[in-house]
Formats: sequence, structure tokens, C-alpha cells
Amino acid sequence: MEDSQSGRTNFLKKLVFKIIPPDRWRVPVLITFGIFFGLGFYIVYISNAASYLSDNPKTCVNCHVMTPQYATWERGSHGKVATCNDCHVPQDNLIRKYWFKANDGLRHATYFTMRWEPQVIRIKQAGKDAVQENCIRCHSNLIHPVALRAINNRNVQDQTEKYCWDCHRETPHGRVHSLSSTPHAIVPQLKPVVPEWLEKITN
Amino acid sequence: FASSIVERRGESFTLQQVKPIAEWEPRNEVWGENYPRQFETYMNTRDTSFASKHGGSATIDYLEKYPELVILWAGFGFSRDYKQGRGHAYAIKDTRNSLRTGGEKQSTQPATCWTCKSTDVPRVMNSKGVAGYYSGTWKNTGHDFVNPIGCQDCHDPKTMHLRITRPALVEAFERQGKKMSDFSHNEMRSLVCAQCHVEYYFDSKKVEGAKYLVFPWDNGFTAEDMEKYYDDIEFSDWTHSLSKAPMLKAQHPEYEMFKTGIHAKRGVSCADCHMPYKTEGGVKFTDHHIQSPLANIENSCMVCHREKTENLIRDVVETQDKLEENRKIAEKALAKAHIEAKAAWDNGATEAEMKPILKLIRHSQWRWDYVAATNGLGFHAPVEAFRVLGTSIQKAEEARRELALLLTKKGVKYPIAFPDISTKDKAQKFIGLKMEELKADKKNLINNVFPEWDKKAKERQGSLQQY
Amino acid sequence: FASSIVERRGESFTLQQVKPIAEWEPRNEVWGENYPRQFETYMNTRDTSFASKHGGSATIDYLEKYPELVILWAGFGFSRDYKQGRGHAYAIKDTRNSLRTGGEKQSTQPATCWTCKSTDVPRVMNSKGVAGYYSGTWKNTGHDFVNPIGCQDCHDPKTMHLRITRPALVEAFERQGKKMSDFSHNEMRSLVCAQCHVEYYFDSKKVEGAKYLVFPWDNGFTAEDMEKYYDDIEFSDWTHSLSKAPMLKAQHPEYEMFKTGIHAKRGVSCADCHMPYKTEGGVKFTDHHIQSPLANIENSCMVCHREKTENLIRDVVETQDKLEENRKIAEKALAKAHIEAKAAWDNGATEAEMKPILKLIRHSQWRWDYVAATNGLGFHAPVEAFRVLGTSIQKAEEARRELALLLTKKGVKYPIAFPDISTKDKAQKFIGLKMEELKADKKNLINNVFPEWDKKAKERQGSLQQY
Ligand code: HEC
Ligand code: HEC
Ligand code: HEC
Ligand code: HEC
Ligand code: HEC
Ligand code: HEC
Ligand code: HEC
Ligand code: HEC
Ligand code: HEC
Ligand code: HEC
Ligand code: HEC
Ligand code: HEC
Ligand code: HEC
Ligand code: HEC
Ligand SMILES: [Ca+2]
Ligand SMILES: [Ca+2]
Repeated sequence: MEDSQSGRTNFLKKLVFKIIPPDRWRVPVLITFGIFFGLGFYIVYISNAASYLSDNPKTCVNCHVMTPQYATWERGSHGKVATCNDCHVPQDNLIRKYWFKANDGLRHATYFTMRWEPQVIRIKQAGKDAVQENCIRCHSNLIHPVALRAINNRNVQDQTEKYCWDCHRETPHGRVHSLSSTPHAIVPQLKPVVPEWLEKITN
Repeated sequence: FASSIVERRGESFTLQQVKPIAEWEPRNEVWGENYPRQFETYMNTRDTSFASKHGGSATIDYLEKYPELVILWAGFGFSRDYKQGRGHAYAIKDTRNSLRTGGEKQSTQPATCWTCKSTDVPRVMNSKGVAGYYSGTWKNTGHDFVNPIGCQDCHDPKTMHLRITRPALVEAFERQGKKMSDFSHNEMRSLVCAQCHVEYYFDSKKVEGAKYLVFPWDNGFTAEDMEKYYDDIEFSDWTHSLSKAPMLKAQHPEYEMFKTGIHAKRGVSCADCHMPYKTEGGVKFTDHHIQSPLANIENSCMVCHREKTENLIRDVVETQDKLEENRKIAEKALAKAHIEAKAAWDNGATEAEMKPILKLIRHSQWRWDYVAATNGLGFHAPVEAFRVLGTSIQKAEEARRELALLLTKKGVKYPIAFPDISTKDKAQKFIGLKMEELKADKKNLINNVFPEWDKKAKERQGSLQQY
Repeated sequence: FASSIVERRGESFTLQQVKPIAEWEPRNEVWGENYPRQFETYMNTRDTSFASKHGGSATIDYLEKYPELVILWAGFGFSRDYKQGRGHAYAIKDTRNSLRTGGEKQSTQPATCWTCKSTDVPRVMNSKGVAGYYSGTWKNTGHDFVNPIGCQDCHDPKTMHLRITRPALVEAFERQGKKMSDFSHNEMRSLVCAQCHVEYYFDSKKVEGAKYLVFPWDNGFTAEDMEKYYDDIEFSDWTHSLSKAPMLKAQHPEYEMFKTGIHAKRGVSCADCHMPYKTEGGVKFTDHHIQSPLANIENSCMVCHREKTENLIRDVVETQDKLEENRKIAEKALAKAHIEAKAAWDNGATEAEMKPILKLIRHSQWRWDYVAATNGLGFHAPVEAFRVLGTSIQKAEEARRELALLLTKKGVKYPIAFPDISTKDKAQKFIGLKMEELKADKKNLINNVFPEWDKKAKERQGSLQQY
């Protein structure tokens, strides 16, 4: 049903070989990288990326492109019981958790800044795996009755065929997904990131 | 780079009119000054590069693709020329150039034909009155209609609210006891399309001298409901030149068909698929590049269906392929029935003998056309399309059985010899169309008359956008 | 909390069985001691109270509802008795009581008929060998099959994993180059059903003296693919007693049809709709009360479709009503074709004249049956069902055209007089069935033979559950 991950490691290997530049290019490449990282840190600062490390869902709506998900989550039953990160970030150990977050956070920030986001954002494979694990983590009592372990444990580990939300299609973000899917939703106001003095000068 | 994040936070959602729009303003480019995003995307309907398996904006010459159609429409304008519709911006151009609207010498269409082609229609209706508008001829009024389908047709210039500008729709609902104000905002997102993408006929009796545009919905929206409506008033669009059957022509009953499908039942509107929302720079707007949604699966279907693009395309095309298979079965049977009916007449069949057969042909072809004329080749409501087609096949074959008996009775050897109608040209020659003459006459119209229309129009409105 | 996933992954995959289950254990109640929830819900398949518009567990006598079927199956067992399937727990009872399995004197069915009815099948196959199992007669082996469809058919007694126990399915896939282990867990949730809910025929040539069960899928799963398969091997289930056509019988191709539908393409399995999860006491388990999902919309459909119950029912029933409309068109045409073919024979038609006509009838009825025999009346794959039905209608009517010509040629007045077949009784009388005799013979079987079967079985297995 879903895109497979095979060939990914192969692809990474090839990428590494491709990325290492020929000798005479190394200096310009290094400089370019420097600029990139510098700017990168600036983005991290200005986009409130530090807040990304917290578990407060409000930090997600720092980016208005996350509004539909926030709005649908907040008004659903999970709005009362689970934060975004309860579902979207691995919860089994701290290293994995923050590695995952950093990875995602930087990619999201880059996409957002570059306006690369598609009209309909779709969850990636790594994200799916994380979410699925989390559904199971909370609802294990419903799907792991002791007597049924044989069937469901196998099912759980081999989750490439069926995700919880293949059946529970409305949980938690609803059926309709798009940047425009909750046009007038009332969500927490964003904190200004432009310092007051700059605000005064520019206005 | 970084500042763009800051900037994007300030993006706002308000609508503002820079320049107020005059009440009857037909020029899309003038509306466009206020709404550049909508105008820009609207102008993209001029792009004719997209072709899907069965649709798209690239021209499909249906008579070439399905030559039987020429036989089915013998004696009627559609046998000369019938193409898959293109973008709204081409509405004027395509109507002018179609051989259905005739040439300089021979042109028989009424002004009513303009109704679904131009933003000038509301303006002219306002000045001449509705019946007055319906009374002219297509050719004499051509100078009045130069702005293709656009903003004026669907929007109120003050508030930009969706509104209905074509009386035929309002009147059809009124006869059913419904007011336009009964409909929800979501329904309006389909009803603006239902002004045009519907079955219609011209009523010559309603107002003396006028070809009044009427939607035949008094009994309901199904093929059978409309068939009964037409039978009851003994209406026919033309008499078939081979079989002499009193025929009906179905035209693009997209709205009627769509209503019976699962998408409509789930509250999906035409605009959801054909005009999906887009968010650009934090501003949400409606994509006015109305076209096949297969050109834009990511924004249209995927909003609701989290599937791979190729799967969604496959689903549509599979349904269409299957529909086409059964459609062709009906088409071929009907073409033979018309030709056999001609043979029966030629061999002395009587009115009384032919009457029940011609009724079967009329009904079969109407039902086939209800399906075939609906754009989307069945996708809008697969179950209903197939159901109606099944009844069409049965009636066509029943007609052929009766014809076989009648022909044998008249001493004709059965099966009779069929002409070669494997291409559009051959089929048109067989039914006696003089295509060269028609094309030459059209050329004169294009060269001698259209420039005058455009000149007059430019004088009237001050500017003339090229589409 | 966080560590729980890691931890649980280490848990062993073995099942805690209160009482280990023997390898060939056919008794559901014994399995049930370990899995009370599944057993309890399984036993609910004895409930016959639910009736939907076209399905449900309450008995529908199809021959009463559609009397044309009697004509369509003249000369074949189905013309005596054909009912809508009931719950799995009735599989033995209904097979025993059906007039298709005959009576004490006259009973012609092979042991192969037991294949899809009993958990005893794997046990007997193991002891007699597959071909040995297929070689007995239904009546002589009756004592061996007393436990209706159940756990043994779908589950491995050690691990409770889903598994395939019927060789016909495995062999069919092997001929296509597929192994059962190629299929995913999700596909297994449909494949366990595909052991029985599929088209089949008995191959008498494969093993001398055996009626070998074969699924005719070598060319593919569509009606046309199987038609070609049967034509190529010149197979027919029987020769029609009126038309003398070499006929095919389609039986419940649910799996084949389902595969062409949108639900299958989206990865939905039979079990999703017919065995949805149920929650009870904080435990989610599979509801083994297999039945019409319309009895249980809340758990089956609504998990995926957040719609009102009545809307979902309406959607199903509307599709079914429409399919029934076209199905009846084909049915009536076919009934007439058979009767007209008889008239043609009666009036001196020759083999050569009849051959092409009989082929049309064979193909038309096969296609009609492919759709009609599929439970769910089209819902499982509406588009495919309608497509196939459309081709069936065309062929039936073509056959009737040829028959009309032939009859006139033979000097018979057309249309011929048709008998009154408006009820099952009248239709059965017309085709010459002596129903009283058949029923009396069945009564003897019930009274004299079944008690012996049950006695033998009880001795063999120690206990006998009443269903
Ligand atoms: C800097 C702006 C920004 C912030 C803050 C942000 N996102 Fe996103 N997010 C995006 C953009 C842009 C995309 C689309 C990227 C793509 O399509 O790959 C996205 C995509 C996603 C996706 C789907 C793609 C995937 O990686 O699987 C998930 C899930 C997601 N975000 C969750 C979150 C959560 C949870 C938070 C808060 C902890 C959050 N986002 C905060 C901008 C942001
Ligand atoms: C109960 C678990 C859960 C919670 C809580 C949750 N999500 Fe999700 N999220 C999901 C699932 C499941 C999907 C995949 C949906 C699909 O593919 O249909 C998803 C998908 C997404 C996507 C990808 C785009 C889309 O619409 O599918 C984004 C972005 C996202 N979530 C952001 C968020 C944000 C931001 C929050 C908190 C405000 C949040 N999620 C809370 C389960 C959750
Ligand atoms: C942090 C724990 C947590 C996670 C992670 C979580 N859930 Fe839940 N979920 C709950 C709780 C607690 C409730 C009960 C809420 C209530 O009763 O209002 C619930 C309720 C539900 C319900 C019933 C109500 C409804 O909204 O339909 C469903 C279905 C469900 N969850 C599915 C999921 C799925 C699917 C996922 C993963 C995408 C998931 N849950 C992830 C804690 C969680
Ligand atoms: C669920 C989505 C959906 C809805 C709702 C919908 N359509 Fe379509 N429409 C399609 C698809 C898919 C096609 C096939 C396009 C193709 O074959 O390239 C199509 C084709 C068409 C076409 C022909 C376009 C072409 O290029 O072949 C027209 C005209 C059309 N639709 C009008 C309408 C109207 C009017 C309505 C409402 C009454 C409507 N549609 C509702 C999806 C939809
Ligand atoms: C005023 C009449 C009118 C209205 C209103 C109208 N249409 Fe059309 N539509 C047409 C005509 C005429 C054409 C064919 C133009 C041509 O071929 O030159 C057309 C063509 C189309 C096409 C084919 C485009 C292509 O590139 O293949 C689609 C799709 C379509 N319309 C959908 C819609 C939808 C959806 C709506 C409502 C949102 C709508 N139309 C409203 C008259 C109208
Ligand atoms: C009720 C609205 C309506 C009326 C009245 C109407 N049309 Fe159209 N016309 C449409 C729509 C909608 C389309 C696009 C869909 C399609 O092509 O099926 C279209 C498409 C066309 C096209 C381009 C495609 C083709 O068929 O080659 C031509 C030319 C055309 N119409 C001519 C005419 C003529 C001539 C008349 C008068 C006899 C007429 N129209 C009356 C709505 C209408
Ligand atoms: C065939 C019908 C049709 C035509 C022609 C049309 N529109 Fe629209 N327009 C719509 C529909 C449908 C919507 C969505 C309305 C809604 O959902 O509230 C819309 C929405 C809009 C909006 C509201 C903001 C938005 O994007 O949703 C503006 C502004 C607009 N159109 C401007 C224009 C302009 C300018 C033109 C001419 C270039 C035009 N429209 C031509 C049907 C049409
Ligand atoms: C606004 C939501 C929405 C949009 C947009 C939409 N659909 Fe659907 N679609 C639905 C719903 C709702 C159903 C009914 C089944 C269900 O509840 O999931 C459905 C059913 C279907 C089905 C199964 C029924 C059938 O007719 O075969 C297909 C295939 C399908 N859609 C394809 C498409 C394609 C292709 C597009 C884009 C052209 C599209 N849909 C756009 C909501 C939508
Ligand atoms: C998407 C849901 C769905 C799936 C998947 C599905 N079915 Fe069904 N099935 C139905 C519905 C709905 C009916 C109609 C019930 C009625 O009319 O009461 C039905 C009817 C039936 C019936 C007749 C029951 C009756 O009471 O009339 C049988 C037998 C059946 N299905 C078997 C299967 C098999 C075997 C599969 C897989 C190969 C399957 N179904 C897959 C929904 C489904
Ligand atoms: C071993 C053969 C066999 C297997 C395996 C099997 N079935 Fe059946 N099924 C039957 C028979 C035989 C009947 C009819 C029983 C009767 O009428 O007495 C039946 C009846 C049914 C009915 C009608 C029940 C009613 O109350 O109307 C449904 C629904 C059904 N099966 C679905 C399924 C599904 C879903 C599966 C797989 C999960 C499945 N079956 C597996 C043989 C089988
Ligand atoms: C490949 C599996 C299979 C074989 C072999 C099979 N059946 Fe069935 N049978 C089924 C299924 C599945 C059903 C339930 C679905 C239905 O009724 O359409 C059923 C239902 C029945 C029913 C109850 C419904 C009715 O038709 O009245 C009877 C009786 C029956 N079968 C008798 C027989 C006989 C006699 C034979 C041998 C000629 C036979 N079966 C061979 C699978 C099979
Ligand atoms: C017609 C096929 C069929 C029959 C008969 C059947 N089952 Fe199942 N059973 C299934 C399917 C399908 C599943 C779901 C398996 C999965 O998704 O992993 C299942 C699941 C189970 C499970 C795992 C837990 C759960 O509920 O999901 C147990 C235990 C079980 N069945 C016991 C039984 C017992 C006991 C019987 C006899 C009374 C029985 N089954 C008869 C098809 C069947
Ligand atoms: C094959 C379809 C299917 C899949 C996959 C599935 N579920 Fe469910 N789930 C159901 C059905 C059906 C119910 C309704 C049972 C009931 O209400 O009795 C349900 C009920 C639930 C409920 C209880 C809802 C309530 O309203 O009380 C929760 C929580 C839940 N599922 C979580 C999950 C999680 C977590 C997963 C992934 C591991 C999952 N489900 C996968 C079909 C599914
Ligand atoms: C496990 C999920 C699932 C279950 C259970 C399910 N469906 Fe669907 N259904 C779908 C999907 C996926 C589609 C395809 C359209 C889409 O993508 O939404 C669909 C499409 C449909 C459609 C439109 C296509 C058609 O065939 O007309 C109808 C109607 C429908 N479902 C009704 C039902 C009914 C009734 C049931 C219960 C008997 C049911 N569904 C059970 C997932 C499901
Ligand atoms: Ca018409
Ligand atoms: Ca068979």
C-alpha cells in the first residue's frame, strides 16, 4: 500500500560519494557550507526553533502551515490527552526523540522558508513509523490482550501494510488535509519575533 | 532568507477591491485588476497542453475518435463537428470556429447559443430583456458577445459572492418549487457550474419568435425523468436523416449526473475538484484554472484521498475505460439500427410498422447520449452511468431485432450490407455532408465577419482582450 | 510508559492456550474453550433474524424472488433449490437440506461438495489424500462431515495464525506462479475467505474417478478470463434442457469480483467489513459473527466512513437496486432466449443453425451469472459488475435477434407464445420438475439417513455440538 523504504541505504551511500567535492573545489565548498550553517543558525533563532524542542503544541503553530493540524487536533478527543509530540516523536528513548526532532525541525524550517511546502502536506515514512508506534504505546490495552499476542504482535511489528489511521481515517486530523482545510480556525496567536525596536523603526 | 519567515507571518487573509467593478462589466481583465491571483489562474485556462487518457485541454475530435457518432447524429449539426470542451477562455473562439454555428451564407443557430459562452450575456439580457435576448440569431448578435465565460457569470461585482446569472437555472428550480436562496454556500459551489454544465433544449412555444432556453427537469434529473418530460411534450431536437426517428440530443448533463454520484452525496462540489483551494504566501484562494483534475491530483483529489498520484489516476482511467467499452457497444448497435431503419424505409416499410422501432431508437440513443455527452466519461457517477447505458444497449438491440424481422418480411436479405464508416470522413460522406462547402463558408465567416464583430466590441467597451 | 514498547517487543509470540488444540480438531466448541470471545461471536452466526433490503441472514428463496432463474437453470440442480447463504454455523444443515443434494434414492453429488462446508475436510483429506477425498460421493461420505465451517478452516491450531487449508486455492495460485507465503498478512484477511467464496468447477479428467476441485483462474480473474478458460477446455457444467446450450454455472465469485473494486484497491479486506474489531472489556478482538455488514454498520463501515448509518445503508441499497434493475433485464432476455431456442429446435432448426446462437446464450448467461451469483448484489465492485452485465445484455439480445430470424425462417410466427413463469412453482412445472417426488425423497434422507451420520460422528469424536 505504501512507498517502500528499500534502496534507501544504497541511495545514502551513493549520496555521500557524490557530495565529497573534487580537491580544487574544497575551499569554495567549505565557504559555502559556512554561510549555509551561519544562516541556518539564524533561521533556527528567528523561527523560534528552540521552542521546537519543547512538547508544547503551540510551538508547532509557529508556522501557520501547521494550523490545520493544530486546529483539528485541538478539537478532537486527542486534543485533551495527547500532544503533537506524543504522536509525532518517538517516545522510547531520549536520544532517538531529540535526534528525530532536530532532523524534522530543520527540514520543516528549511521547507517553510523556501516556500517548498506542497498544498497538501503528507506525512513521511519515518513519521508514519513513529506515529504508529505511539498509537500502539497508548492503546496497547486494546490491541494486546494477552491471549492475542501471537496475531497482533506480528501485526504490530510488520506495520508496513496497515496503519491505525487506514481504518481510523478521521483520527486525529480529520479526513480533509490541505493548507487551506481550516481557513478561519481560531488558533493561538503567534508571539512576535521581531524585536520591538525593529518594529518601531520599520513602521 | 531569514526575513522571509518574518515576512510570511504578516501575511493576511483579507479581500480588498482596489477598483470597484461596474455592474455589467464583462471584461475579465478589469475584474482581474482587483483579484490578480484569480485572474492569473483564470488566464491559465488558455493552456492546452494537458492531455489525460480520455480528457484534458488538448483538443479531442470526438467524430474522429468515435466515427459512429456521425451516423448517430445524421441530419443534425453535431455530425459536422464535435470536440471535447477546452478551457473557459476559449468559449468564444471555439463557438465561433465550430462548424455547428455555420458560415457566412448558411448559419441557423439562435442567439440562445451565446448563453453559456460569454460574460456579455447578463449585460445584453439586462438591456434587451430575457425573451428579447433569446429572439435574435447567433450571427446577427455576434458582435455583442466577445468576452468568454468569466467573473461576471459567477460573481456579484460588489461582494464577490457567488450568484446565478442565467435565468434558465433559476426558472427550472422555481418550477420545482425551489428558490435559489434555499441553497447552501456549498451547493452554490456546484450551482454556478449548473448554469451551463446541464442538459437543455430550446422551447419555441413559450415566447413567440424566441428560442427560450429550458432545463427539462420538471420530473427529476435522471435520464428516464427527462425522457418522459420530452415524450410528454412531444419534443424532438431533429428528425434523423437516415432512420427518420424523432431524436433527442443530450448535452453535457454533468450536474445531473454528478448529483447521483457518491461524491455529491458526500457534499463534494464541482469546485472542490475543478477549482481546489490553493495557499500561496499565506493567502488562501480558489484556483480559477478550471480543467481536468487529473492535471492537478495533488491539490484536488489528495486533499481527501491520501493515495499515490498514479493510483488515483489509475482509478479514474479504469472506470473510464470500462465505461467506454460499454458505451461503444451501444454506439455500434445504434449506428447499425439507423442504417437498418433506412433500409426498411427504402424497402417499403410503413409508418405503423416503423413507429415502435423508432421509439426504441429514440429512447436508446437518448440514454446513450445522457451518458456519452456527460464529460468525465463516467467518473462523475459510475453506477448511474452504467445503469443507464445498460438500458440503452437493451433498447438498441431490441430495435435491431424488430428491424431484422421487418427487413426479412420485406424480402431484404439479413444482415444487410453496412457502409464503411471507419473514419470521420467516410462516415460524413456516407450521410451526405458536403464538408468542403461547409468549411469554405466558415472560412468566409472567419475572415469577413469576425473582424467586424471585434471592431464593434472594441468601440463599445474601449478595450478588447485577446484570448 | 516510554519503555513499554521496547519491553513488549521482547514478549514471546506464543499463545497462551488453556487447552492445547489437537492438529485436526474439527470441533469449534473445543477451540472455543481457549477463545471464548471468538467462539461466542461465531455461534451468533446462528441468528437468522437480520434482513436487509437484498441480503441478511433471514432466508431468501431466490427461485421465488426471481422465477426466471428456474428457466435459466433448467436441467441443472439449481433449478430445484437456491437460497441466499446463511451463517457459517448452518453450512452442514443447509447443504443436507438443500434439494440440490438430492434424497435417499436419488443423490448424485460428489464428496467434493463438502469441501466448503466443514472443518472435517482437512482431517479427511489428511487421512484419504486429496484425490482420495475428491473421489467419494456426497451421500456415502456424509457421516464424516458434521462440523460446520469454523476455526480449523482458517487458523493454525498451534499459533492461531491465519492459514489456508483448502488445496484448490493453493493450486490455483501455484499455476499462476505464486506461493501462499508471498501474500501479506492483510491479504490473508481476504484469502481465508477465498478458499470458498470463489468460482469453481469439478475437473473429472485430472485424476481418474475423482471430481477434482479447481478454480479457473489461469487466465485471470475477470468474467472474460474465466470464460476463455472454460471455452478452451470445452468445459460445461450441464446441457440446458430447453435450449440444449452447453452451459456454465458461476458460483459466488465474491473474491474475484471484490478484487476489482475500490475497497480492495485501497487495501480493505473481507474481514474489515465482515469481521470488524469489537471492543469488550478493554479488549479489541475480531468479531466472528460473520454476516451482512449492514447489520453492524457502526463497527464495520463507520470506522472508515464517518457517515450516518442511514446514509451508508442508502448508498449500498441504491447501488444494489440499480444493479438489480439491469440484472433483471438480462435475466428476462435470457429466459426468453432459452424458450425461443427450444421452439427453434422443435421446428426443425439444425445443429449448424443453432451453434452460434447457443454460444451467445452460453456466454451471456455466464456473464450474467458472474454478476448475479456474486453475493452483495454488486456492492463489492459496482463498476465491474455493471460492465460485465452490459455485455451480457448485449449478447442475450443478439441471441434473440438471431432466434427471431431463425424462427421466422422455419415458418414460426414471431413472437412465440411464452408460458406463465411468474412464480417458482409455475416455472418448475414448466421445465418438467417433479417437485413433490424430490421433496418426498429428501424427507426420507432426512429421517432415515442423517441420524445415522450423526451417530457415527458422535462415536468418532466423542461429542456432537448442535447448531
Ligand atoms: C518552521 C515552521 C514549522 C514548525 C515550527 C513546525 N512545522 Fe511541521 N512542517 C513544516 C513544513 C513547511 C512542512 C512540510 C514539509 C514537507 O512536506 O516535507 C511540515 C511538515 C510536517 C509533518 C509531515 C511531514 C513529515 O515530516 O512527516 C509533520 C508530521 C509535522 N510537520 C509535524 C510538526 C510538529 C509536531 C511540530 C511541532 C513540534 C511542527 N511540525 C512544527 C513547518 C513547520
Ligand atoms: C493522536 C495522534 C496525533 C496527534 C496528537 C497529532 N497528530 Fe499529526 N498526524 C497523526 C497521524 C496519524 C497522521 C497521518 C495522517 C494521514 O496520513 O492521514 C498525522 C499527520 C500530520 C501531519 C502531516 C500532514 C497531514 O495533515 O497529514 C502534520 C503536519 C501533523 N500531523 C502535525 C501535527 C501537529 C502540529 C499536531 C499537534 C497540534 C499533531 N499533528 C498532533 C497523528 C497525530
Ligand atoms: C498519549 C497517548 C495517546 C496516543 C499517542 C494516541 N492516543 Fe488515541 N486516545 C488516547 C486516550 C487517552 C483516548 C481517550 C480519549 C477520550 O476518551 O476522550 C484516546 C482515544 C482514541 C480513540 C477513540 C476516540 C476517537 O477520537 O475516535 C481512537 C479511535 C484513538 N484514540 C486512536 C488513536 C490512534 C489511531 C492513534 C495514533 C495515530 C492514537 N490514538 C494515539 C491516548 C492516546
Ligand atoms: C470528485 C471529483 C469531481 C467532481 C466533484 C466533479 N468532477 Fe468533473 N471531472 C473529474 C474528473 C476526474 C474528470 C476526468 C478528467 C479527465 O479525464 O482528464 C472530470 C471531467 C470533467 C469535465 C471534462 C474535462 C476534461 O478535460 O475532460 C468537465 C466539463 C467536468 N468534469 C465538469 C464538472 C462539473 C460541472 C461538476 C459538478 C457538477 C464536476 N465536474 C464535478 C472530477 C470531478
Ligand atoms: C457560462 C457558462 C459556464 C459556466 C458557468 C461554467 N462552464 Fe465550464 N465550460 C463552459 C463551456 C462553454 C466550456 C467549453 C469551452 C470551449 O471548449 O471553448 C466549458 C469547459 C469546461 C471544462 C473543460 C476544460 C478543459 O480544459 O478541458 C471544465 C473542466 C469545466 N468547464 C468545468 C466547469 C466548472 C467546474 C464550473 C463551475 C465552477 C464551470 N465549468 C462553469 C461553460 C461554462
Ligand atoms: C445551457 C448551456 C449551454 C447552451 C445553451 C449551449 N452550450 Fe455550448 N457548451 C456548453 C458547455 C457546458 C460546454 C462544455 C462542455 C462540453 O463541451 O460538453 C459547451 C461547449 C460548446 C462547444 C465546444 C465543444 C464542442 O462541442 O465542439 C461549442 C462549439 C458549443 N458549445 C456550441 C454551442 C452552440 C452552437 C449552442 C447552441 C445550439 C450552444 N453551444 C448552446 C453549454 C451550453
Ligand atoms: C465558473 C465560475 C467562476 C468564474 C468564471 C469565476 N469564478 Fe471566482 N470563484 C468561483 C468559485 C466557485 C469560488 C469559490 C467561492 C467560495 O467557495 O466561497 C470563487 C472564488 C473567488 C474569489 C474569492 C476568493 C477565493 O479565491 O476563493 C474571488 C476574489 C474570485 N473568485 C474572483 C474571480 C475573478 C476575478 C474571476 C474572473 C477572472 C472569477 N472569479 C471567475 C467561481 C468562478
Ligand atoms: C472534498 C473531498 C473529496 C475530493 C476533493 C475528492 N474525493 Fe473522491 N471521494 C470522497 C468521498 C467522501 C468518497 C466516498 C467514499 C468515502 O467516504 O471515502 C470518495 C470516493 C472516491 C472513489 C470511490 C468511488 C468511485 O466513484 O469509484 C474514487 C475512485 C475517488 N473518490 C477518486 C477521487 C479522485 C480521482 C478525485 C480527484 C479528481 C477525488 N476523488 C476527489 C471525497 C473526495
Ligand atoms: C467494503 C466492505 C466489504 C468488503 C471489503 C467485503 N464485503 Fe461482502 N458485503 C458487503 C456488503 C455491504 C454486503 C451486502 C449486505 C446486504 O445486502 O445485506 C456484502 C455481502 C456479502 C455476502 C452476502 C451476505 C448477505 O447477507 O447477503 C457475502 C457472502 C460476502 N459479502 C462475502 C464477502 C467476501 C468473501 C469478501 C472478500 C472477498 C467480502 N465480502 C468483502 C461489504 C463488504
Ligand atoms: C470453508 C468455506 C468457507 C470459508 C473459509 C468462508 N466461508 Fe463464508 N460461507 C460459506 C458457506 C458454505 C456459506 C453458506 C452457509 C449456509 O448458507 O448454510 C457462507 C456464508 C457466508 C455469509 C452469509 C452469512 C449470512 O448470515 O448471510 C457471509 C457474509 C460470509 N460467508 C462471509 C465470509 C467471509 C468474510 C469469510 C472469510 C473471513 C468467509 N465467509 C469464509 C463458506 C465459507
Ligand atoms: C469452493 C467452495 C464451494 C464448493 C466446492 C461448494 N460450495 Fe456450496 N457454498 C459455498 C459458499 C461460499 C456458499 C455461500 C455463498 C452463497 O450461497 O452464494 C455456499 C452455499 C451453499 C448452500 C446454501 C445456499 C444455497 O445455495 O441454497 C448450499 C445448499 C450449497 N452451498 C451446496 C453445495 C453443493 C451441493 C456443492 C457441490 C455441488 C457445493 N455447495 C460446493 C462454497 C462452495
Ligand atoms: C472464515 C474464517 C475464520 C473462521 C471460521 C474463524 N476465524 Fe478466527 N479469525 C479470522 C480472521 C480473518 C481473524 C483476524 C486475524 C488478523 O487480522 O490477524 C481471526 C482472528 C482470530 C483470533 C485472534 C484474535 C482476534 O480476535 O483478532 C482468534 C483467537 C480466533 N480468530 C479464534 C477463532 C476461533 C476460536 C474460531 C472458531 C470458533 C475461529 N477463530 C474461526 C478468521 C476466521
Ligand atoms: C482493520 C481495521 C482497524 C485497524 C487497522 C485498527 N483499528 Fe482500531 N478499531 C477498529 C474497529 C472496527 C473499532 C470499533 C470497535 C468497537 O467500537 O467495538 C476500533 C476501535 C478502536 C478504538 C476504540 C474506539 C472507541 O471509540 O472506543 C481505539 C482506541 C482503536 N481502535 C485504536 C487503534 C489503534 C491504536 C490501531 C493501530 C494499532 C488501530 N485501532 C487499528 C478497526 C481497526
Ligand atoms: C477499512 C476501511 C473501510 C471500511 C471498513 C469500509 N470502507 Fe468504504 N471505502 C473505503 C475506501 C478507502 C474507499 C475508497 C474511496 C476513498 O478513498 O475514500 C471506500 C469507498 C466507499 C464507497 C464509494 C465507492 C462505491 O463502491 O460506491 C462507498 C459507498 C463505501 N465505501 C461504503 C462502505 C460501506 C457501506 C462499508 C461497510 C459495509 C464500507 N464502505 C466499509 C474504506 C472503507
Ligand atoms: Ca438537449
Ligand atoms: Ca462454476
